[in-house]
Amino acid sequence: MLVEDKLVENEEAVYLRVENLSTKFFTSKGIVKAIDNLSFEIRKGEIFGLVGESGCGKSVTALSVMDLIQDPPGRITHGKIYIDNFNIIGDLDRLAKIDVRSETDVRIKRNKRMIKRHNEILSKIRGDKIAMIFQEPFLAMNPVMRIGEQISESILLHNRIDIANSIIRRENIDRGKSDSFIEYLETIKGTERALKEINVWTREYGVPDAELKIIELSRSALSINEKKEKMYELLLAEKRGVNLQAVFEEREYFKDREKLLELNMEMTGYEEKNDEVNARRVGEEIKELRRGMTGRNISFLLKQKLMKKQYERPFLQEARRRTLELLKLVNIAGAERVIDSYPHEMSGGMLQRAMIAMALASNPKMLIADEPTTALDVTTQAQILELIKNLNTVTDSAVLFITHDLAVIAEMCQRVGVMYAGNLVESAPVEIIFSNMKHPYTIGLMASVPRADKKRDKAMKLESIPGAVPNLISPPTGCRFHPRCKFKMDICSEKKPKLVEIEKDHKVACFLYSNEVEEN
Amino acid sequence: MESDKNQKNIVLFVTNLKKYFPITSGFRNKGVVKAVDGVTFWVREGETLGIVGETGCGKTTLGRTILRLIDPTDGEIYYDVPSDEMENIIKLETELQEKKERDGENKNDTEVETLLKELIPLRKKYSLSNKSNKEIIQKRKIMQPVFQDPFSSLDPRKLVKDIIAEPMKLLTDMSNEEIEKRTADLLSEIGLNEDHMYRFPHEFSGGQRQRIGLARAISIEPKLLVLDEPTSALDVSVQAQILNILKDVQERRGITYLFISHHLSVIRMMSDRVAVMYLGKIVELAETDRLFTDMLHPYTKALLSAIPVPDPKTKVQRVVLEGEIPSPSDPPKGCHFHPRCPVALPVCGWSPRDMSGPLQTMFDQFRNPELSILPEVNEIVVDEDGNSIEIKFVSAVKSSDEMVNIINKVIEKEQSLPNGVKFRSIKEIIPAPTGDGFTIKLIDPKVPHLREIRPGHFASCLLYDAPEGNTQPEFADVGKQAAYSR
Amino acid sequence: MDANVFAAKGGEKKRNPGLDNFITTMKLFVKTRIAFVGMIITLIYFLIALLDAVYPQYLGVTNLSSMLAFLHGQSVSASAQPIAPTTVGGWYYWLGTTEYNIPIFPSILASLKYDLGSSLLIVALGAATGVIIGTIAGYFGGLLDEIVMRITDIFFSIPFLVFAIAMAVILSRVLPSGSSIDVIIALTIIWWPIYARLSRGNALTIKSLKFVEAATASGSSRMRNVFVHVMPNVLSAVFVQFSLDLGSIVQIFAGLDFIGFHIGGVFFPELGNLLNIGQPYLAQPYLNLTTGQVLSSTIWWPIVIPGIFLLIFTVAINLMGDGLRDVLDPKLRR
Amino acid sequence: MELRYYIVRRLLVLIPTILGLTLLIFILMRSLPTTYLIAPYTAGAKTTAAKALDTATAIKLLGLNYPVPVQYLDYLNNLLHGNWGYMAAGGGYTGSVLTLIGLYLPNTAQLAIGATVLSIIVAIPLGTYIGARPNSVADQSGRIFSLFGYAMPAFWLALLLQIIFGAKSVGGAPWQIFPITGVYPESVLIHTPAWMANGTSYPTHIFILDALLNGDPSAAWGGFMHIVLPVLALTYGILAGILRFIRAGMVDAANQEYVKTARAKGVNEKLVIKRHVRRNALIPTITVMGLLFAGLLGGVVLIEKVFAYPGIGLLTVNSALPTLQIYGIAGTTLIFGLLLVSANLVVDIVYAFVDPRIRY
Repeated sequence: MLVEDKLVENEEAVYLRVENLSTKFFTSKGIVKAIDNLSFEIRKGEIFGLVGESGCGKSVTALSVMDLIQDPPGRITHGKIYIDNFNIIGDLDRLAKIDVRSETDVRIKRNKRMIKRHNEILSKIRGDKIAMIFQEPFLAMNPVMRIGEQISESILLHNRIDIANSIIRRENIDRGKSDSFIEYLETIKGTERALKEINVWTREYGVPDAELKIIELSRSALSINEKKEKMYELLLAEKRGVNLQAVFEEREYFKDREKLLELNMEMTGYEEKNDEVNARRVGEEIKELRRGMTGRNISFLLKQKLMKKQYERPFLQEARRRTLELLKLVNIAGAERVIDSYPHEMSGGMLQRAMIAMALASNPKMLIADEPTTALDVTTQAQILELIKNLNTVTDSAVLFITHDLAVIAEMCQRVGVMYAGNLVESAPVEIIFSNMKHPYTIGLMASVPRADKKRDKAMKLESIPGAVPNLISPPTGCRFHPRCKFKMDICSEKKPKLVEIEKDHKVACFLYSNEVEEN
Repeated sequence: MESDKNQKNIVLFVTNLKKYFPITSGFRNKGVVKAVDGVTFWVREGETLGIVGETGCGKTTLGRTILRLIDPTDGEIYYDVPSDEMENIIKLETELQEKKERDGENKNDTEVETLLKELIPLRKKYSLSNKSNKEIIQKRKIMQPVFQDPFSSLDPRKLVKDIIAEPMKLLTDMSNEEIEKRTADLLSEIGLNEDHMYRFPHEFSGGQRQRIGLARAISIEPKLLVLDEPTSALDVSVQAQILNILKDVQERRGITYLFISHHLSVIRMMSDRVAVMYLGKIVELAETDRLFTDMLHPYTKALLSAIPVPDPKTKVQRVVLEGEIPSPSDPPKGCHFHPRCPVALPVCGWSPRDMSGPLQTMFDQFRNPELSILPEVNEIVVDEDGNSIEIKFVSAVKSSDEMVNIINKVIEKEQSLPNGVKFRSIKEIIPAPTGDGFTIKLIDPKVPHLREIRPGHFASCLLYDAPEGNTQPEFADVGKQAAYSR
Repeated sequence: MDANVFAAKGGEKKRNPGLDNFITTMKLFVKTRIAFVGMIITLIYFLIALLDAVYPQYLGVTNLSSMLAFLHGQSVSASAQPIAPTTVGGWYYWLGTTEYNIPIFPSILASLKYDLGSSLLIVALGAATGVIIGTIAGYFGGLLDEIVMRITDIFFSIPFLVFAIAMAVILSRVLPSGSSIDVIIALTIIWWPIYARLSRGNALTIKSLKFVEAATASGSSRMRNVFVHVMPNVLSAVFVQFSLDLGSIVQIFAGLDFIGFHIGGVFFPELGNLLNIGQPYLAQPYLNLTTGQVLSSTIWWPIVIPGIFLLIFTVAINLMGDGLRDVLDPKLRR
Repeated sequence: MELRYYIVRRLLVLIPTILGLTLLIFILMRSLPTTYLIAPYTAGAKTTAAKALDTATAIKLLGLNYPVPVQYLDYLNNLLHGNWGYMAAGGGYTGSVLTLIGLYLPNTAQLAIGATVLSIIVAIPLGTYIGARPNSVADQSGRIFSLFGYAMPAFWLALLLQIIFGAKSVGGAPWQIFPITGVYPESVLIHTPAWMANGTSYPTHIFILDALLNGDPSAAWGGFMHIVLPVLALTYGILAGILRFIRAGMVDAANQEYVKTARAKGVNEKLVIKRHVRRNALIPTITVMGLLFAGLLGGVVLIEKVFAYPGIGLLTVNSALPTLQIYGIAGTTLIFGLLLVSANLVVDIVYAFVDPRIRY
């Protein structure tokens, strides 16, 4: 998919849009303005790179996009984050009133009920629509839980209805369905398509273990009727005598929960537009649905409490099978052994793959990678970068790739944003960033990177940016880069430059190129 | 070994250096970690030798052993030896080593004997490896370390003034005023000012702390600096500042650098010559640009091809290695890199434990149906020392010869497959007397040694050991597929 | 305090760095209010102990002998029953009396110097020996470390109080002196392993830090490393444990005295001793001697009041200890 | 290594510690003047008036004139053969130290195990609840509660409980129903039932159990009433200790990276706490159980003195004061040491079971 096509696509192709995002940390030494009025967007299937030195706020951006900021000490104070056109942080003032008396004395009045609802909605979106992988694999995996357990947990969070359906279909399978499938198979000419069909069909009817046998059967020279006979026998063998009633109840319960989530999201949308009338109407619907739910699912909830093990078994088996599939997808060697081992028994590279598998558990449309290869060796890093690129093309999920290494950016990303001290100073397609960069900081950064591909010249010195990364409790006034900038003008220390599009999809925030000022 | 006149004399010569760490769990120790496993190289005055390798390759241990912060298990470290003595030592030591390597088994003692007789007194006089702490302290004056983590390399309880002054106080007889004056000059040389003297380390940023660590190291005018990942913990812009300072200091003072890092871009920028290490051994050593464009060892090729390049237009033709780095406590036989090497030879070190997996898959009846007529495989016994693998069937075979033929045919088939080289290391098949299985004997692996393949370009790989009779090394073209020869 | 904030302050010239470090610690410490309150109360206790030890007559009740003389002044015969706390008859009786009409308030004040004094001595001696042994064992490792670990294992395998009783009772028969010295020695012998193990653990982590290796490379001998680089960094953790231990030692010291060690004799002014004297009375009702009317079902004050003073001290010193731990915790320092 | 190897290795490490323990006690004993060592044989449990030995023969009998190492081996041999020494006259106890320990250990075990189990049952749910809500009202009160528990001496708390809840001879309040001394209810003291002899109940020496076994529920209830106050006094200390460490464990675990990963997966708050934070928080708490149990055993000695509760704690106190029964002291110190060492072993095994990083 050429870069040009992507630019042309219309609005709804944007999967993540961040508008004027500000995140602050209230510490005993003062308020750290980690992110200051940040706006960017990522299109479907695109790998967007965010690069900058430590303390520039790129990791805080990653956490803010999924609202994982730990409160206390930090909070998102301003802005909107649209994931798949739904603003996940809704109306910030309803969540918590922040009363800033002085740099070190801040009072936060939190609305417990609203925050609980907000977290409920987010726990459905996180992992399902957007997932994240972290930098230190050994710290990011729970040391006392097996790898398989942690991945199954992620699967079971968002795919219960899907699993329940496949179990119910498998148990209720009858002769008609299997015969019609065999006839359908006969009509397909290409083996490639046949394999694909069988794969989809076995997934849908929850009999994936029989896939190999079915392929063999379809290739065998038996007559149609014999094939039908054998096929039905195969399917009967797959049945596991699951308590259907229980699975049915579970599915209903989770369907209600799904409906509840949609209503909640709708209500947040209305509240944001402070359209009180609709908000109250949806509020009523929610109350009434909740009353209905307790009535309908009381037997299920009771049984689930008492016979937890027996209820969970069919789901756990299915989750385990999907976990093995995921581990093979990220080509981990010896998946059977890895699924039952603990994080400390594996190497950094393998653990990072397991984390990627965990992130892909419920096929999210967007993946945030926060410096995934910084802690790895060069050869392992190459393998992981290769993996992420392949997964992006295979699953067509967008990637927000965060790193401090310009070389990795050139290797991986299609569009790039350069951050400095909480601001986005430049963003453009990757070729333009490396060939025709505009912002002084990007130029300085590019020049201070030692090159492994250039001929060595003993006397040659790296052009280095003087000074150090500023402290964000009392950031420099105006453009935050002015104390270290060679091209500093007077206006730079008074006003803050606006991020302006000077060329096709090439934005810069610097008074050298436009004198638009950003007011907040 | 070219030793023409215009070259500066050799300051540091390390030969056959080994450092093994015992693994102790409870009371009995279970084997040894071979962190540094026989390393030989030398460094000329004012030169920067880069040492690069991935985690666990032993580069940090090598640095600490040379600085004698830890005691070496074997091998010699010659440092700051008068140039004529040094020439003689290098000649003798390399001759001794070649003698030992060539005729490993039938070591004719007489030659080795004479060499040793000459070397023992020299070693006692100059080599640092078995010197007591007191004697080593004299040498500390002229070799100093610079460490990676800015936050743990300065004592949090001491003032910057005392931190920088410590080496001067202990190793020189300068008066306090002289020390204070020198500390002030050093601080301005590294870009800080005098008031910083009265501060605690926690009041400085990472970059400033590395400068203080550098000031401490160069305070006593050392001839050699061992820099262990000096800029890995720093941001790109701060790293550029530190690297520039390091270059200025080298130009001004002519200090020799041993620059250890896993960042290949930093290595290429800083070093005159580069040594690549893998699992405790130097696999390749050459002049920097020659190594980056004309590498000989397959691992170097894979390592350099794995580096991402900060230029989207360069499409790197990547050699992606499978598997993980083996654990240094139990390295593979022969050449340590053979299990992952894309161009391995049968003689490279294939041992029974590498073969048990592939043999298992060989008997898979989907893969080789012709083997299904043999009885089912009951057990595969690996005998590492005997260099053989015994395969036992569930029941006896009708005729042993027929079994051997079938197996030989299958092995030929396996050998033709892409990574079938393992099967080419099989010497012979011996049917078991009881007829219910057979033993596979492997050819004895050879151990590669660091050879000067081209002037100034060393590599330790059996491809270049001119295998019997075949003068033109099979894989000579690895150098030509230069990744970056644009 | 970040570097460029410092630059903005224009870096004053010579000033006493140690003092500056102490001021920042105090500033941080004051911020945690309850810890500060804890410190104030602890200081008051030590002040009283000091005053009484230095100017015994000032508080009216001097040491042991004068206390008895004071009693002799009064009729020392076994009084009918302890008098409840009253405001009658001067401040001596504000907190009532215990057996033999010994006034509780002055005896508590007099006993602080023995309780605090001896526990300070025990913890200081224990810490000194423990830190030296532990740091050296941790830094040099090998056989020495193994031996120290085995010895501390053995000391840790006996519960504190049981070990204290055994040591005290045997030492009192072995050592000639006989008086309270043997309990102090017994507790010191028990206490040093705690500091040995604490400083060994810290020494192990500090030994691996690079500045110790840099010191070795600068020519500093291993022994110098221990005292110049490793020990100062171990002391911050030890200091926190020191303040917490003061609280526990006072409890054990009072406990030993309570079960009847009578370290300084029956009338020795020590909190545990006061509790021991008061114990029989808690089951007796408090009667109005003339009318025989039951005023309260139990004579509680000889037990409760000395106990409260002990409790306040241990709570205060624990608050101070926790506050110090947060302040001295390196992560917070940065 | 497998859990089995780990346990075997822990047992092997135990042997030098136990040997060291006996050596330490032996050194303490032998540093005493010999008069104390021979006291039982000259005037005490091992003699009748006729057989009282004079000093010289007693020393030869006990082998005190052999070289010290031989004496140590002799001491070990005696320990293994059940001869832990005898009580001297005038100590209120007679007979061999081991039989006395055998009689009184169950009572002490009753107290110690009761307090430990009670504190674990209360502390773990309470600790996790508090740990999950840092700086909430529950957290503040929890911290004050555990601060006082940590700072309050156990014996003084026992005295307080006696004052507040103890049965008073006259004019007691309605809730003051608990007896403040001894183990046995009056009914048993007036006429000793068949299953009682020389001061303890049979067959298990645990009074409440024996009363139930022998079908006397009212006596069992009386026995239970006797142990309520001592167990409460002991529990507060160890409960405060566990609470303090669980809370610290929870707060520390909540800041770890894998909690952020869990939230990023979409796990809701309740499950994050239950599945991820609590599991990792319990691990450091288990390591500290050994230390807290040591404090508990120390407290038992004082509690038994306050409640005149006939356990090995009271035996220790009465062997130390007023007159020194050296074999009593040596025996009780050894049994307390063995109790603590086995408790530490149990803690190690539970720790290896809970934290997989130890086993593999």
